[in-house]
Amino acid sequence: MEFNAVYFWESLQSGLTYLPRTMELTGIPILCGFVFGILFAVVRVYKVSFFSPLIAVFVVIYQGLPTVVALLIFNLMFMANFNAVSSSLSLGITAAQIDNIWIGIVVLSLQAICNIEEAFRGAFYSVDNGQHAAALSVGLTEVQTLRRIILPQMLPVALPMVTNNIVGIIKNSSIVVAIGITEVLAGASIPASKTYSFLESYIAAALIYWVLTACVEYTFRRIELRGRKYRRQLA
Amino acid sequence: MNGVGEFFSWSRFVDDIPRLLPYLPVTLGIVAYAIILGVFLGMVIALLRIHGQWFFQPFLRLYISFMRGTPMLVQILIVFYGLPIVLQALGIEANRWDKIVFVYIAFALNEGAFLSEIFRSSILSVPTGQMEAALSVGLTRWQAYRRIVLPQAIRIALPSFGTDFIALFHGTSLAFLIGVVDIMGRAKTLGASTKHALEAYLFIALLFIVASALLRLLFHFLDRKLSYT
Amino acid sequence: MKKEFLGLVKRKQEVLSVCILWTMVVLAIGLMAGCGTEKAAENSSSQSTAKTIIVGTGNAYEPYCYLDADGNLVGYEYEVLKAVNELLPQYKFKYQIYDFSNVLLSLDAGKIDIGAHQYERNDERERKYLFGKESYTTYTTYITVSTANSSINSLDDLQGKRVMTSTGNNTSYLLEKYNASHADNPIILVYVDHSTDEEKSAGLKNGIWDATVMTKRDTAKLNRAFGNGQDILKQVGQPIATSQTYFVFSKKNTELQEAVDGAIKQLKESGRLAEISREVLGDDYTERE
Amino acid sequence: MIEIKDVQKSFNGQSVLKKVSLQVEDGDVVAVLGPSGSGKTTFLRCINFLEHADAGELSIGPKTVDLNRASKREILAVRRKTAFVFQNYNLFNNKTVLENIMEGLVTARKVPVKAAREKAEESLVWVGLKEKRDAYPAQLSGGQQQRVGIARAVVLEPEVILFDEPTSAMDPELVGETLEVIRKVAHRGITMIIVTHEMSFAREIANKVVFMDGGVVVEEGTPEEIFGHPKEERTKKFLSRFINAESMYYI
Repeated sequence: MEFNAVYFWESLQSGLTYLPRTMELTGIPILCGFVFGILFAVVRVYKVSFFSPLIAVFVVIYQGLPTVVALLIFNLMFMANFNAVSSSLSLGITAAQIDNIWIGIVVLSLQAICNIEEAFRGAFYSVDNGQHAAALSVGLTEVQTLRRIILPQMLPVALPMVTNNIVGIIKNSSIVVAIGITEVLAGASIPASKTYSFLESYIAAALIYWVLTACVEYTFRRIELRGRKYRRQLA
Repeated sequence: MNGVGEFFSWSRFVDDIPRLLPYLPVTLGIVAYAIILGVFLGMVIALLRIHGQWFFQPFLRLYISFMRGTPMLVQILIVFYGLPIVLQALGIEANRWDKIVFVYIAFALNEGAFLSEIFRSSILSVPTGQMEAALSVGLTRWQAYRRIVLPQAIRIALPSFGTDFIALFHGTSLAFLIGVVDIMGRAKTLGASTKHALEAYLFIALLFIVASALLRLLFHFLDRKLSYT
Repeated sequence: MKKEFLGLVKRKQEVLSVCILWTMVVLAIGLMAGCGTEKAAENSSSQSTAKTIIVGTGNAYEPYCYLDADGNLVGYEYEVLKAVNELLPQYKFKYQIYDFSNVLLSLDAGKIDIGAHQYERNDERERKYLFGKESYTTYTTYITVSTANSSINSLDDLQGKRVMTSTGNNTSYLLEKYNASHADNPIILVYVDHSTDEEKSAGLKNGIWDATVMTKRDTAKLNRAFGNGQDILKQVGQPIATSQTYFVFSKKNTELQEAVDGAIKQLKESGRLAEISREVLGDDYTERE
Repeated sequence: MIEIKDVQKSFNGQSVLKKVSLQVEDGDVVAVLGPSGSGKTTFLRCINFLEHADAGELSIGPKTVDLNRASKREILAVRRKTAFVFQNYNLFNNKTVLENIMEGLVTARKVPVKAAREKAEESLVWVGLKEKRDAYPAQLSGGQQQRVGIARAVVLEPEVILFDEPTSAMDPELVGETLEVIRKVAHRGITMIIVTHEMSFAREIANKVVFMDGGVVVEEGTPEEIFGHPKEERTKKFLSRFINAESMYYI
């Protein structure tokens, strides 16, 4: 077995054509993660009754679940039950009309929400208690305090963890091959199903992911540095 | 015809448990090898990153970046097929090694990269005064590291190490994709022979959730126990 | 008391570090041993003149190669190879289980000597691997759809429809070839590499996929398992492919291939192969369907 | 006798020490004074190789080492003859008070654990912290931490103890107890070099005072000479500012 550059190039091209799918598989979860993650973090920090413990339990359970297992279970449930549920709710959609990429998106979104919620909650607690009291003392409302004082201070703390989470989501998106969604990894191995040049395919896929995650890390480091500069100027 | 009845039954769930549990040691074995070799490798890399010659640095950074930036699944596959080629060049015939050995190596290499970053940042966060004080009472640099700096660094690294440990534990569930029969692989093969995988997957889900919660508790306990403030 | 305790703590630290050291040593030795076993086995058996042959097969394709309730490798492939090995005392077969997509790759990488996973011949494969000359199963595949589906009756009806298959299998090869000549309205191929039987039947029944391609006996297997006495899947039209399955070897290993072929021939002549098929597969699928 | 000759050190091209020399007789208590940035801390750190000097020589007893080109073994040998008391204490955070004091004895000097523990306990009585023996540094006040730091240095029975502004990181009300312990060390006849801002303390305890400014020794002499009749203009200016501040402090 030796490395074949032609096969590698083919795999790289094939993998790249599926890049939009990987983007879809990571972009939507990251978006959901930010929206609901921050919302849930606020709910937990302010100990909103009923919802707060509910979210806490959900996070512990869902974070305990490996992605593969979640995917396999969700997929099976979807295949077996979606039509029955859909017809009982008379939604008028059948399972066939839904691209199974959505199962991957749902699984990864829930994961992103849990991770980002935890990251932001940790960052919330890192902001000095006095900041909250001081903001209220000058007459800001609770919401104003959160938006104008707490959030700007916690963002720089949360950012490195959020970067890690985003990189994690990008990498995890490759696991959806287990339920037959074609994205970069599966895409890169398509030429290999004919030529049996899987090693070249895997290396090509690794390269695409590597560049993708490196870009994300670079971008966020720039944002982080800018944020820090801004903070120093303030201080 | 109800979908749920067809695909899930409690009796099968109960039947599956004794068939799955004997494969838990395979999963734990991967975790054990990865953690022990990973801690060793991570420590060496962290020390090299801090004290090593400049020409090491780009290679180490590249290695860490690759391990952190590419999916574990791809890394397993690359080690499985790529490592024998590399070793062949060194005159070692690795092709006939057991699959599980490659899984150990893949996870250890990955863990080494992640842990090296955790160790590095925690070593750097031990105040330099600690090293200086140790040198001033006559300890050698190595003694100072071993007795003063590292114990404090380990203490600082503990929470991140806990998170990483749980992630590793979850990561092992990918080994089945190359046909290793760990507990996940067993669930899949059970699915093939009994035609019902859902019950097995659910049991594994439950097992992982409980184990993760216990691990979290354990690290929380350790964190409090080892505190010297 | 306190002094004793402090001493103990000191000693404990030392004990701990010694323990860690030894664990590492033991693990390292274990790892080496793990790597070495295959070789060692090879050496010792070569002394008793039996050469170790590594067979790569699957673990989740019932009834051909799968793990039974106790986790042992069983199935048709295994039974046939066992019978073959009995006729070839110069070899000692050992089994490694892989995911289907990794079997041929492992043969390519030199990790195994024989690939056994119901392999059919095709041009691409023959370019890269050495196929046995004696088949040991017939493998006639049909388009398989949900019993509720009446619109699909032939290969051409599949145009624009979603067909479930997996990477690297012969069905994919044939359908890709079909698509190459019908580029205007190709069959949509959905590659699912790690699907379980549950997924297959649920996916077809609920219309996630419009069709797949499999043998009659596989269809019957799914109907038995999930149909509650009724058929949920049916097969339509002419066979997509009527072929045989062979063991696969690496290109240079003609000696092993000839030996195995000879043994299969003997098994066929003695009627033993048909017997195994009836025992494991439920009928004689060795010559025709 | 300890002799330090022509120590030079620069950071990023900026010269911090320009040929600083010092002679210390056995039993001497040397106070090093000077404005911040005068290089006195760097000088002290160079003696213990905590800072790598660009040039200079150090003799402790008959043995002389090059401060720039000392081998690892020579550095270790020097460190084992000296002890250092830090401005910010630097107690080992992961070790109890007793373990802090025992560390150098057991690990560096290879004193048997039992003997080391006895010595450490003795020194704890001596600095008045017997009841804190199993506490961790984080549980102590600054003054208490520094007293442990001093005990840690004293038990090693070094040829010289180097004090780097031992009280400057402390709350004012804790300074007294710490100086009291240093005074006790001095009365034992141990050779000491103290970098400090406590003028009246320096005057009381030292038998030799060195005034440094701008990386050079401006003036040295007995406390009477330096505090009573300083010759150099820079010394006078510095002292007058401090004496005023200190006397005000005592009002």
